[in-house]
Amino acid sequence: MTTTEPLQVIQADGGVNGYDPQMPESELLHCYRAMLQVRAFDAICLKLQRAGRIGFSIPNEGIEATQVGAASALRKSDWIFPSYRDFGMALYHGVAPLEMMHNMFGNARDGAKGRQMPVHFSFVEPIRFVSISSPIGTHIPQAVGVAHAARLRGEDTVVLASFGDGGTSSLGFHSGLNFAGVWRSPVVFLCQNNGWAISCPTEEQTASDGFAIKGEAYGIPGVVVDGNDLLAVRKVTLAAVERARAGGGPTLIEAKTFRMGGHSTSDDPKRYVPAEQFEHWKKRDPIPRFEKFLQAAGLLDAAKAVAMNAEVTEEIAVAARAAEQVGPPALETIFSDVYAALPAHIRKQGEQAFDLAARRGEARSGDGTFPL
Amino acid sequence: MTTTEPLQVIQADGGVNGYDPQMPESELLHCYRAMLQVRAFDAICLKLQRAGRIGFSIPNEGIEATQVGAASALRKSDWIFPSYRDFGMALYHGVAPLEMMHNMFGNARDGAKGRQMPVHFSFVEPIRFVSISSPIGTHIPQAVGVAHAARLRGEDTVVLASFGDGGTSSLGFHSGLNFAGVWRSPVVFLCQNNGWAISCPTEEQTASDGFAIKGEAYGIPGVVVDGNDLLAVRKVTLAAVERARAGGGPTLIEAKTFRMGGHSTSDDPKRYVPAEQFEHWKKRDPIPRFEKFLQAAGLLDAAKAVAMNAEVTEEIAVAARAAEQVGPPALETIFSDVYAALPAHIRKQGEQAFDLAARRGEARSGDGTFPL
Amino acid sequence: MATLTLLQAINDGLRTAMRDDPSVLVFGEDVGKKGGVFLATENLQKEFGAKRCFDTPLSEDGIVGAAIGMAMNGLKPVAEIQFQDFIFPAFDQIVSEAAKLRYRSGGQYTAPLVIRTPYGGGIRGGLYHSQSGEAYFCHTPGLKVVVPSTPHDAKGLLLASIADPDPVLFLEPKALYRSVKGEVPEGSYRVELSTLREARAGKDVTVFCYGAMVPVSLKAAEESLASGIDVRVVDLRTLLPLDEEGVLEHARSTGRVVVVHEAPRFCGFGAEISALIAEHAIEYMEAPVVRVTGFDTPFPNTLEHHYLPDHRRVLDAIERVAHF
Amino acid sequence: MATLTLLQAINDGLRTAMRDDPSVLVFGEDVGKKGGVFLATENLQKEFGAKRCFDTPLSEDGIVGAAIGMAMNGLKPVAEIQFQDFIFPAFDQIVSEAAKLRYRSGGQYTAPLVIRTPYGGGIRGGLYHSQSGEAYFCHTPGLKVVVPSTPHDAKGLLLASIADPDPVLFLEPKALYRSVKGEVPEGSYRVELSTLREARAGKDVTVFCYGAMVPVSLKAAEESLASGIDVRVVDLRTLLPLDEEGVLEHARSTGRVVVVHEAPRFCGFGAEISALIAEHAIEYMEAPVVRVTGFDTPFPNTLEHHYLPDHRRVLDAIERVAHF
Ligand SMILES: Cc1ncc(C[n+]2csc(CCOP(=O)(O)OP(=O)(O)O)c2C)c(N)n1
Ligand SMILES: Cc1ncc(C[n+]2csc(CCOP(=O)(O)OP(=O)(O)O)c2C)c(N)n1
Ligand SMILES: [Mg+2]
Ligand SMILES: [Mg+2]
Repeated sequence: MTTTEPLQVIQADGGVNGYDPQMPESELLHCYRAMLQVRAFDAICLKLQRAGRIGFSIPNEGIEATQVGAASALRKSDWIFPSYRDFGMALYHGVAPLEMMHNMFGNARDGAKGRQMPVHFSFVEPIRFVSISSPIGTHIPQAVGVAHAARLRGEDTVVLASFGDGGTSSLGFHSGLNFAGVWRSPVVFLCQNNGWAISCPTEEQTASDGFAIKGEAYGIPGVVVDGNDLLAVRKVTLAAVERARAGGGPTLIEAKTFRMGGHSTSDDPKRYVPAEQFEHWKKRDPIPRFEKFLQAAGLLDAAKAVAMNAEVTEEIAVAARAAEQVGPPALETIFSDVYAALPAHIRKQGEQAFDLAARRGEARSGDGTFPL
Repeated sequence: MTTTEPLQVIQADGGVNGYDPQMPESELLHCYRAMLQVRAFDAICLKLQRAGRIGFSIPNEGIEATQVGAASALRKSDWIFPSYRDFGMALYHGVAPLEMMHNMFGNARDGAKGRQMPVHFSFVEPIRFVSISSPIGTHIPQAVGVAHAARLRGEDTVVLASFGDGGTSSLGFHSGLNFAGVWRSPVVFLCQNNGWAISCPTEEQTASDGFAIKGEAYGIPGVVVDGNDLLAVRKVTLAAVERARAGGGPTLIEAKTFRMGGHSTSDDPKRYVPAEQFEHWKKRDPIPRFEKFLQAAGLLDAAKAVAMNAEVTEEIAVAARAAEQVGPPALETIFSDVYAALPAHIRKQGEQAFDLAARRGEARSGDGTFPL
Repeated sequence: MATLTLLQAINDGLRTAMRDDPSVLVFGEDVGKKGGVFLATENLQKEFGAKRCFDTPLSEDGIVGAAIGMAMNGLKPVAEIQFQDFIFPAFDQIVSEAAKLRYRSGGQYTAPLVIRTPYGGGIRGGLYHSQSGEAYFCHTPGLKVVVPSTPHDAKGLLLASIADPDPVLFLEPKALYRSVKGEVPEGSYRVELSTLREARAGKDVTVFCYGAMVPVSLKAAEESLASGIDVRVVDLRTLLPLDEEGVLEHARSTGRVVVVHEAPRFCGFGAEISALIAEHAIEYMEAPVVRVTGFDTPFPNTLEHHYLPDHRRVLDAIERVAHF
Repeated sequence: MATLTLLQAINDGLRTAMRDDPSVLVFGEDVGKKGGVFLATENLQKEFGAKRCFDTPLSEDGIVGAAIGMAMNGLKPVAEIQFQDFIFPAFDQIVSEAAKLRYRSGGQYTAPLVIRTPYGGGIRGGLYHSQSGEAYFCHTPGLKVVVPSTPHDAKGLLLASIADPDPVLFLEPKALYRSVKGEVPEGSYRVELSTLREARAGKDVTVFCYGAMVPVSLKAAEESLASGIDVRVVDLRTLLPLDEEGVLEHARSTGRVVVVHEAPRFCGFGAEISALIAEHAIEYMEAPVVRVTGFDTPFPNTLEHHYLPDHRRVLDAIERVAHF
């Protein structure tokens, strides 16, 4: 029931041996563009972080094909429960880079109201990209709950839950996959095996023979795919999504890929990742690989690629500049959204905080009275 | 790496096809005796509970061969992390029924000082039978920790961790097996698949193809055995123990068996277990099955069986009467053993409790002053 | 109006909610065919089918995690945790997730679920079938914590909890499941959350309590009449968000306060009541604020009657603050 | 004596313990080659090898569960939880198991382990890299909870915790990791658990605090001199078991008390201090017992400087109780 050889579609020369990705050309280019966006977003965030203008970011270099390929298998009515290293899925589905930059700066326009660390996005439109949580694995049984609810209501929604190799050791992985197996929930579990959980290599994470096989413990088929091959990732995800939508139950996908950067902008991977690994995977960069396919298919040439890259980079740079101009969230955002309605004790604490800020001259115009 | 057909040794006619259990005759009879003890202990506890003389008990009928067969594979220097449905392991290793009865009555001689519910035994002699905890699964990573410590010290101790089919859904199962796989710890995991977790059948517990296969998720070999066949259980456990002792790492054993009684004396299984299941398993009772083997091997006859049964029943009945005579633990046992030394705030609470008991005339002689 | 036990009132509350709203689901370990180990969910599977009342695998983390997802996606999950002692595997889901989802998503996602669980001593359950863990949860902004003490409130608070837009931990005092009876209206009604109940009027001393300590406190109040002390008993009912102003008004009006709970004293819920008073009503106090609680030890088995506060311990405290 | 940061003092403490006692092990996520995400375990794997300092899978439940087993079997595990916010998957192992093992086994089995974890705000970590969860643990009999605030104490309390026969949760104020420096003796020494430290003498008001709130309180104390208020600052250091008598003596001697912590107020640790005073020293109080705490909300990110108590908020409270 479990595959062990990673599925590949795109060959060294960009050929696909006649495989039909079942996507219009514009879609294929859209995937390419989304990968470029991820990389540009990353690069700009790294610079912003190094310049001390944002506090933190999460590099995605090397993982773009997994994110975008998997996202491309979903409809807008489906749900994504992402990890913090998944925002290519949001970009693919059309979340504006500006929305994301608001989060990176934790500013007043951030959907999460500046409450979360950067990269902890939450979107409901154009697809449900569920509020990212730092604790690893907690989102997995939640994804199953969403899927089960959809099924009980007779909807054909599919839920994608994404996590890392490290995430498979979490409680949520165990309970989530077990419940999904018993309930035959319409969920696709995407394990992004990028070789490392911060500084811990997979052999410190588990003695299992890869990650796809972990599905056996839950009666869930496991599929291994080359995570740097966008079409392969799309293919297995689409199959899993269709199976789920048709009532066939969950699938566990292991996408074998590699984190070319550090765990985060606070991390120096050279301290622990052997240099050979970077060299090995550098040659397997998912973006040039997909470029080759597009070129072989006659959809892209060098000039178009350069232009598209320049365009997305500019869009993101503009977004960063715009987001940086937006001020911090209002003081009352500390106190709202704890509950649907504001309880008296929190209101009182808010009033005191506002008083103090006013005395200190830190209250901003418009904050005149505590508004909640 | 995982077996799927349950290993059996004892045939319908009591023959073993030339299999050598590698046990002296006295050992084989000792196993038989231990199974009789479990059943007698159970029967007496059920009566005591129905008469309101103890509060609670856990039936083991049907599981005796799993408990005793597995225990017989261990040395006295090994450790057992039992579930609450495992006390045959303690009896096999020579824990006196009287010690256990003290616990059933929660009296002053109970090793756990009357703090735990009945059946939550704790023994350090003659084998480490680790204090049973009610929360399911928490003991599994602890067992791995004990094993890892032994290995780090270069000792050849093996640890047996036992749990039910329901226990495989717990957090501790996931973390424990995963750590044991990575550390190649000398642990034997014994999953007693008795078909039910209270009222939940295994198909509500997991969609996996049995429980042994769950080892795959952790790089741990899984073995399935007929849990009602003492020699088969002993055989697979011995192999797993020897492998662990030799540094070969952990094994997951699934013993297929059946809980002939309720979950506990508070439970009526007829409310949810289909009658056919009782009938099916009744015919597979592990005690007559082992009797047949002993008879075929010329080690037992009907008279000897009756005598032995009478003897163990009498021993346990005597133990019950003796334990019932012992009074409750002293008041100060509420306050001791929270920490190695008694902190001031707990001492003060103890003093107040003693004052109150004294004023009520509830303090017992010898309790004259709060002694801690 | 029927006269029901607290357990029957909860069962009735669940049934009422399920009848009124098809999106209400009940699940947990053994809640289906068996109807729960205490029978709180008896006959629900029979009436509403296995799609609306069902057993789960033995994983509290999964139960609460899945409930959060269902709640996010428009259902009204009412999850049962078999004993409060076994809720800790779900602690992360409750404290890190359910309680923080609305906040961290800027209100984009919410998790209006109810977690029901029996808590407290009185059944000779020892360390792991007797605990009162309310303080662990009351320190968690975003969560609501409700504890009924009468059949009427049990049903009305449960229905209010199910209707509530926030995650609610509903703690059921198992000692009262079958030992208290009372009139319970038929059909749907709600007891508003975050409101106190004056269980007994009195002017000399206020006893704050909840759950199984309410009857204990009432008995102590009755007995203190003999010493001429007129005791008010206030059932807190909702511990979080607490009606702090209500608590302070009662405290100020009698100037003498006793707080009673089963849980260990240190950092227990009672500390918050004392602290509120020490901060906002100390000038009205004519006596120390005395806590009567479980001991700062795990919960014992054989000697649980010494561990659990009884009316005599409460009475001692009442007399101490009355005669200070 | 070397001058070390608090982080270096902890690293030094671990090294000292590992040198002195071969049964001491250090493990957790990323503690090996990387030396921990804050570098508290830097170079330990290099010096002591991968058998004594090693990485684990990403499972706090497994880390603590295995640590309990190792402790039962004669080793001295010092487990790291990467952030206190991520300790909740291990809550069951800590609260149900480590804390209760000695009691439930009648002393036959014990779990003398140490769990180190960075806690608190100040690094723009948002909801999940900033929390102060001490109250969750202080309500747990059987556990010890220690919080250092100076490099000297960090090392001495850590060594005492490792030597302790009971399970200890060692909370490290990450905001102080690199921001405070101090003299730290070389080699082994212990700061006795359950002892308070008068961080500043004063006779008008006592401020009780711990961890990162100690320097904040000291600064407020300095500034209140300007208004002629002489403030005593008491660093609690061990929250459980707390030196209750010591707390009460300080409270009685100044008659005015402020309690400061980062964690949310409701059912926070400060409530216990207030409650102790309300029960045992109310007649000495000349003012309300005022708590200065984090708000009863999750921990925000951009606005964390408003959330975290600073010296000005403490100063406000000092003035309020001084002039009551
Ligand atoms: C419960 C929990 N423990 C620890 C952490 C700290 N942490 C953040 S990311 C991470 C590694 C995750 O590795 P993996 O799942 O492989 O994802 P990747 O970063 O490689 O994408 C750790 C340990 C956490 N966020 N949550
Ligand atoms: C964490 C936890 N959740 C729930 C329970 C209540 N409970 C006690 S035994 C049990 C069923 C266990 O079934 P299984 O593991 O198959 O063991 P068996 O009783 O069949 O031997 C449950 C749900 C518990 N003890 N711990
Ligand atoms: Mg990874
Ligand atoms: Mg079972």
